[in-house]
Amino acid sequence: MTNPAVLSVEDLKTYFYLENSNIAKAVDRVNFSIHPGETVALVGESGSGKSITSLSIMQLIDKPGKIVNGSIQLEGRELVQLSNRKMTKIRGKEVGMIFQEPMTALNPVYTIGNQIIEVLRKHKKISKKDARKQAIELLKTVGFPRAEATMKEYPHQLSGGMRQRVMIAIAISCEPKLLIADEPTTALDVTIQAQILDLINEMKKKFNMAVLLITHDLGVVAEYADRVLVMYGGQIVEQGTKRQLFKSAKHPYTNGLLESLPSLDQSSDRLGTIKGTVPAADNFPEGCRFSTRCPHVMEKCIKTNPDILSDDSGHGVRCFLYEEEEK
Amino acid sequence: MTSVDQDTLVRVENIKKYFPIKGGILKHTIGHVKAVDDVSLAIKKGETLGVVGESGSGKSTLGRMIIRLLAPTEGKIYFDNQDITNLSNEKLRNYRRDMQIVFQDPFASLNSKMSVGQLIEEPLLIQTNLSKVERKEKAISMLEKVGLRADDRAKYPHEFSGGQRQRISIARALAISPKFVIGDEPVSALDVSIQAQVLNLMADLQDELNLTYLFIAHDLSVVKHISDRVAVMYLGRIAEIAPKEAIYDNPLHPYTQALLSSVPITDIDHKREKIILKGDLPSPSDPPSGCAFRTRCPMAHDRCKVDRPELLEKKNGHFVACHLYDR
Amino acid sequence: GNDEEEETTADNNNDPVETEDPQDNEPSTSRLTGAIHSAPTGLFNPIFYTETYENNILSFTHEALVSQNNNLEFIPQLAKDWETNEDQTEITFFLEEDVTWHDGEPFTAHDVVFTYKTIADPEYGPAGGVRTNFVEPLLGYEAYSSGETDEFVGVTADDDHTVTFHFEAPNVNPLYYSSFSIIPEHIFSDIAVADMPSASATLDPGEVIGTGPFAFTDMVEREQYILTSYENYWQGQPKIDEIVWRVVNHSVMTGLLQTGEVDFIADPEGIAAADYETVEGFGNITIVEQADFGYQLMGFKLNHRTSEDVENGVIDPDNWVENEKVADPLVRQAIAQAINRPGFVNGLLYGRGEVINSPIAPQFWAYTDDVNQNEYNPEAAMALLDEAGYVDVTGDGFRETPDGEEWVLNLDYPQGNELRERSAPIIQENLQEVGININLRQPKEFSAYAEELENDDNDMDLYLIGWSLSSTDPDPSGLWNTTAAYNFSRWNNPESVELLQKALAAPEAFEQDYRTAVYHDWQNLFTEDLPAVILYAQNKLYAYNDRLNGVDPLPYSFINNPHEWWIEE
Amino acid sequence: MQPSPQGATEIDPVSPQPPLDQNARSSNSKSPFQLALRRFLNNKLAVLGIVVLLTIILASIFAPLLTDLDPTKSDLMKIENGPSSEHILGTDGSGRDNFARLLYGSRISLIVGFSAMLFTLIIGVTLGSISGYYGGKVDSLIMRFTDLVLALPFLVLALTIIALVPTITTALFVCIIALTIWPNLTRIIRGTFLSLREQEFVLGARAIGASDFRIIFRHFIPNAIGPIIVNATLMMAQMIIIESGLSFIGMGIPQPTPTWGNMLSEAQNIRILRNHPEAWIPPGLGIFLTVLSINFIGDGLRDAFDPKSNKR
Amino acid sequence: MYKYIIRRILVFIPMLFALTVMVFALAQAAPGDPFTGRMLDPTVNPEVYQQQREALGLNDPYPVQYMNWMKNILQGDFGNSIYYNGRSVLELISQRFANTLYLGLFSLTITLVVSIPIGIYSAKKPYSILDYATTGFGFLGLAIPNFFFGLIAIYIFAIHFGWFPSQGTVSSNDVTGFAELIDRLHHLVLPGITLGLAGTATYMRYMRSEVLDVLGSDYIRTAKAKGMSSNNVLYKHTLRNALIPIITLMGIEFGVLVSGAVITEQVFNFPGLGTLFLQSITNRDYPVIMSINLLFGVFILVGNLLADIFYCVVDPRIRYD
Ligand SMILES: Nc1ncnc2c1ncn2[C@@H]1O[C@H](COP(=O)(O)OP(=O)(O)OP(=O)(O)O)[C@@H](O)[C@H]1O
Ligand SMILES: Nc1ncnc2c1ncn2[C@@H]1O[C@H](COP(=O)(O)OP(=O)(O)OP(=O)(O)O)[C@@H](O)[C@H]1O
Ligand SMILES: [Mg+2]
Ligand SMILES: [Mg+2]
Repeated sequence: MTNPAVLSVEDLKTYFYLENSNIAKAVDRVNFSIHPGETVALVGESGSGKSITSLSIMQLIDKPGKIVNGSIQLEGRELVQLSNRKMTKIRGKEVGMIFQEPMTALNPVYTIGNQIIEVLRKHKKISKKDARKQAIELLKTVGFPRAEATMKEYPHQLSGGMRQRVMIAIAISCEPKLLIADEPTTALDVTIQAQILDLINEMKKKFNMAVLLITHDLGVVAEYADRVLVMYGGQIVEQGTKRQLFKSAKHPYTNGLLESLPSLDQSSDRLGTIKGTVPAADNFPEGCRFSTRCPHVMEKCIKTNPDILSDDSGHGVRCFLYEEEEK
Repeated sequence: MTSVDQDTLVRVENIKKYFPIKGGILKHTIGHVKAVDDVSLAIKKGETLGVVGESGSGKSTLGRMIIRLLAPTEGKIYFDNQDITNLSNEKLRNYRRDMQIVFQDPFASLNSKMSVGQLIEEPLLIQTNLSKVERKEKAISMLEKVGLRADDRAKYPHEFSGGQRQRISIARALAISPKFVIGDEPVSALDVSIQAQVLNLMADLQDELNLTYLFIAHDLSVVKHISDRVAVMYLGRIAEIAPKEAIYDNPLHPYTQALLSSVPITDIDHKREKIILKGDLPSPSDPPSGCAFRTRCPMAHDRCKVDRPELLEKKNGHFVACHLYDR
Repeated sequence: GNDEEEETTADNNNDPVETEDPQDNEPSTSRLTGAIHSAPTGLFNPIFYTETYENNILSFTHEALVSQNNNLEFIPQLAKDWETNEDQTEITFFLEEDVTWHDGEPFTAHDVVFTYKTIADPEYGPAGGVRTNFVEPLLGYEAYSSGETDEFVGVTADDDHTVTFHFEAPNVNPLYYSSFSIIPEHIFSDIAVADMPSASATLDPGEVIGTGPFAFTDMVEREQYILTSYENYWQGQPKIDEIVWRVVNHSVMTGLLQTGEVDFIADPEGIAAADYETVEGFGNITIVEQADFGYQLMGFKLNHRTSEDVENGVIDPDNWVENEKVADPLVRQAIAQAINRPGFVNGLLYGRGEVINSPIAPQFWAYTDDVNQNEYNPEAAMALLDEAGYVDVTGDGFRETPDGEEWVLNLDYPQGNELRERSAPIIQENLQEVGININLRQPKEFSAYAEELENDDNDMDLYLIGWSLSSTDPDPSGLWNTTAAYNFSRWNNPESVELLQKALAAPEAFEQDYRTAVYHDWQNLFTEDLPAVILYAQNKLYAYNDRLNGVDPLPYSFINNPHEWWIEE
Repeated sequence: MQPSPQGATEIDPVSPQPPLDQNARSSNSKSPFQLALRRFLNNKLAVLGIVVLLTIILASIFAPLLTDLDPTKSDLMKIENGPSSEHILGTDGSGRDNFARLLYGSRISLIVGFSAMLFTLIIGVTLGSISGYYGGKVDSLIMRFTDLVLALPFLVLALTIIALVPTITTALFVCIIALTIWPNLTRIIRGTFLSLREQEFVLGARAIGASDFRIIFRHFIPNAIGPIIVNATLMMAQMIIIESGLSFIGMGIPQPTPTWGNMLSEAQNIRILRNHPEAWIPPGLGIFLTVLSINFIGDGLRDAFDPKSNKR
Repeated sequence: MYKYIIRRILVFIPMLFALTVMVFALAQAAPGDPFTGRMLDPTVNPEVYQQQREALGLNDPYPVQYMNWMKNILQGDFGNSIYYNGRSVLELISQRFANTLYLGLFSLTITLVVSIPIGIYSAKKPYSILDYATTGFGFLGLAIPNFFFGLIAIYIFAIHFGWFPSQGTVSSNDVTGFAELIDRLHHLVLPGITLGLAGTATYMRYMRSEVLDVLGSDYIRTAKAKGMSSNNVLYKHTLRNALIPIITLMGIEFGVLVSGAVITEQVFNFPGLGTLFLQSITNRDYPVIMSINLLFGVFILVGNLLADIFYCVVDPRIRYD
């Protein structure tokens, strides 16, 4: 991976200033980068800050949220502080995005065609006719054999999987450098999930995109990602290649997750568990975010939050256990 | 499957549930959603039958019919060798102590206006003659059994996380010591680490209280983890039913095979050949003729269009409804 | 689009004055604006209209053979002279000869005959006409109106300009019966009586034809009614070109008067007494104050009809049931004396009214004030009650009947007249002060109340009502004769019946002095026997902008000789 | 699987970590109603509404202490007088004390508003819950009837009925209003019930064998009470406005009963409007403040019961 | 969708029938008739009225009266007003109908033109000064009785300043063409605003919350992620969705508008259906009362029908079959 990163996120902090004057540190000191043709998976439980990270990249954080710190560079261009007008030229064009809920992510009152043509015309400045042609092509690409007819249909006339295909068509319509897929298959059945993920993979190859795949399903990570970022409590607690993660996970949280997963291939009587629940974003423990649930918790974990430390292979972990080890 | 079997707790024969579709100018019935279409199965005492299938395949409807929350359109339901198909609501009330259900959505399945104590005591109040003090004691013991604390009694559902609520649901369902519990996707809405907690809890309680489970899920690994036998549903029918080892190691039905291969697994060394199904689940109001799966089946042949395959025993306890195995 | 609209406007207005561009209204058009607070129902036909608002238009457009002057004497209008025969069974009118209808046709005696014949027509009542009392005493009315004959002999034309009215019996007041407004025969003769109310000649401006100084030429229905001077008016062309009636909510009337958007406010309501000072303060407004032909009263239900009679619509004094509660005349007088009538006039009416005692309008020659006054005097009232045996024996502050039984009088009153509604609770207070227990009922919606008053098989003891009277003759029998439908008190006094008959009996009654004397006797009887307490007579307050000149209101109408009105800019 | 007696205890007890909901952080837990109350009390406008409304209610209750004058007693010597030491707001066209009428009028206006609301509520809850709970034929019957009544504009229907009765008393007035305006509330309650019917917790209650009665009273009503209270509150404000409107056109509660509407209808005349602001501003302000504060309270309640809504 | 519309119309017919029965029953339940109030004219012989009652069939049994009434209505004859001396009800109504329609349309236009943009703006900038002002106005508009607002408006703008006429619909019949239009609009200003006040407040609040709701929805996030400009997001994606519930609201608010018109017309002496109705109520003029009730009823039903149809036109999710 010698080519420069498509996206590099440095020290990103996105906080929510709540009404009761609490601060929800939804994303806190997050660093990562993605290279062309690479699928990076962002995994973590609900509320760990995955979506906020992706929306921060898109500069779509609304009040009361705010990017308080950090830099997000898309091919070297700084996105934080970019004016909204300039951002509209990047969204949809250089970064495409797919959301979790296919049922609600498309505007119910406009036809599929309208919603695809719209984005094509906005970014490509082409005639309506050409846009229509391209839209039909796109629909065919994502697997609509009757693309012409589909153009005239409304979202509610399509099944969840089909809508997600439309979302993909929209996201890749301008051949973006980066595709962010925020839990694209969570709401879908497994057989449809397989179709969609394969499609994303195919598109990634076709356009040599970088893909940020957000999911909480470790199986999906194992099958589709190249590299993995594990998030917990707004922070990345472990990152590395897929192999590093699944074969030699270091962080107690990652380990806990892997153990708690019922598996298809091996039978086990009992699942491993992580005790307790994910703390709320405005009520993180003072020290290590995982300290309240960690089986290996130490005194200093409660007071101080460890930094993420990477080894030479790029396998990083945010845990004092390994700090000790290295020393 | 008609013989009286002392080991069998629940038996359904040829049950169907057709929901009328109202339409036309006068809002008359213009068709039916065949949510469950001719299903027969039996559940032995103490065993866990897992039911998997895509969304809309009729899993919940089947479950709800078995405990008579829904009246079947056709067919018979036996509980403890008693025919409960046509019992009035009054008479059913006596059976309700023996069968319970835990729902998917931990937020919608508890009345948010009742305290946890009230919620758990409500079935006791209705089904038993226990005194107030006894009910309270029972509620406390149930809370402790599911891993909550006695003083949680005074709290309200909104004060708990999803996993904890699901525990409350379980405590409520088990308070009157039922023999049979249906879990209608009880862990689908939970994060993996929490899901593991609930799965373990359910398994432990089954052992402790000698429960019989019908466990509905769409996640094959979860079903595999908890079940003794597994039924695979497709469009209101059972495609295949067998002990779990048989299903997972040697699936016979092409649909089961595709389903299994679609599940992403965490084993990154093990590359499987995926069977990606074409298209979506057809509408249960207008299922394909013959074999319901034929529209997506990679191995469909002419006969599948015409004949509806029967669910037949292929091997010991391994039933499958597919023309491939007719000979 | 514009061309078309201009064309239609031109079509509508064949009057040369109107074809001028409305944009540059030249000062030559003098226009006067009057305000009424409710719109006419739209029946601009003297023989069919029933609501007073039409009167404001018909007074300008239509005329009768005779009219009345300030002393309520009949004076010539379309008839320049008349004579009666010996026994007053006939009256012959000699008509003005150069009168023309608004459409230029000459006015003749045949129009007069036609008008009366129409009112007597069998179809007249079913078509909605209510003015049959003008033709009832005429010769041959019964036969004609019942359809027995189609020859009407009650009014005959001797020649084009002479017309004679024939009465069934000697008539003391023939001029009254001949004072009805005349409608044009040449317009209506082809229209069946039943169709007259819906005929264009009844409804539509420009089509309504009279002989008056102004023609009804235009309207914005429910908002504006426009009268234009008739240039060939027989008494000379009016000095004002146009009179506009505007329908204005009474809440803003005075405001518009002040801003000059409205020039005069006259019948039927005029301005409110409470507004007198305000309007006077405007400076440029003249207020004309004069007594009204009407009064408010509190009646005693002296008798009630039986349910059977009510059902059968019979008014038969023989079947009446006496109301013991108010049977004693002393009690009635006591009640009259306990009510602070001067207080009503000074308070509610702001002094713009009068306490009267008998039910004849003071403007009439027949009126007398020389009667039992029943002046406000609570002490005297209490003394009278004591005398009658109504004393408080239980000590609850309320008097009991001489038999010692509870004595509660039910007082009913209708909605619809603000002053009357205000007076009811005050009457209750006044009477309670002298120890009379009054059960003041909730006010009733007017027509429901009227029905109860009429079908009086109920427990009503006291009732409030107001009457407005005709200016033509003071005869009170329509309201107070024993068998009169409107005798809601069910007053049954043979002496009264006798007096009322005497006042109309020929030949003595041909002499007004004789009638005056009889009516004085009757009024005395009324105030003694007291079937009702006349509460007050309200004054009419007309207001007009000082730029309007030549105004000479009659006792009963603001509109008098409007062709002589003129505007000073 | 081996039965393991420790199975249950092995499960991690819930961490001492306080649970997710921030409201739960206080040591003693709060019922949903307490929570709603707290949210309500945190709403400044709603609290202001409560304070103002309470003041008005107290003033109406203690009217006899605040004035010795009888609101229906006329004084013919003092008609439409301006303010004086005896009549601080002057007198009306019958010489009645405006201040006394204002105080006693507030009683009638509030009672009319409240009881009309209550009566409407009774009709609405009964029909709405029957309709929403049982569905099917009963539902469509009730709903067709509701549609029918709704097919006439409220005021037109109310006026038509008012014209039917010869004498309007306060009680009758209340009934007429309630009998014409119930469909709106009925629909809302039915909707709430219908949506509750589909909720899983109701299925859950059925599964434990709860009776219809229990389901309605333990499960439906507590969950529907929020919207019901909110709508009832807002309805009361509407009733007060309606009373004044009907009084204005002379179809309300008849004089001499003092109501704010009756007092305001005297200001129909420009004379009063211009010369006697002390006669109409106070009842106008009374209506305005009452309605405003009830609306504040209603909105506060809505936010309290349904914190997600952003209706203002 | 056509099927849906046909079904709606089929449902509409029995409703209409029920409505006529209800209207008729209401009118018959009333005591008195137009003659009971009018008879108190001492110069008129009361027997005349008995004659007229008979002629009008007021003495027939109710079912006969109903059948006659219905028969006539089906032939387009709504009967004759009694108070208006037998003038055709249809004619009376049609004269005033246009006025009420103009008033209603004018006030609705003001309402929508004011409330929708303001509602949108305050949703776009929640908690801004304008938003607070909007909210304040919303509360105010709902708390002031409209007749009272009307009176004060007359006092200030018509009488004190003389800017607007306070009564009627036109200055005179002489004004034609464009000048007439201006004149009519001039007359509509005060009553229109008065009538629209409460509606404006309601729509504004509604619009604000709808727009806020929609702005928070997933597809808006999608539109933003597609790179659509803020204006496009607001006007294309948000507005149409936010307007859908407004259509339903308009269906409901129609009755409110009519009710408001009854009072507003009274204040401004505006010759519309409202004043006619009130007058007919006071005069017990059943043929008019019944016809107006029926007319309003049909209007509301048709209004709801149109709202439903329009609803299913703008919202493609609703495709009834
Ligand atoms: N609008 C908001 N206001 C306040 N807090 C917010 C808001 N949006 C998100 N958060 C907080 O940010 C945290 C991270 O949210 P995020 O949506 O990124 O989680 P996620 O990892 O995507 O979860 P999921 O798997 O459920 O989508 C949450 O815990 C939440 O408390
Ligand atoms: N009450 C009902 N009325 C009409 N149709 C219904 C009803 N309940 C369920 N259905 C239909 O029956 C079919 C089966 O539904 P069911 O809920 O049993 O599926 P499921 O397998 O449980 O799906 P999921 O995984 O989404 O829970 C679906 O097509 C659904 O739309
Ligand atoms: Mg997310
Ligand atoms: Mg289900």
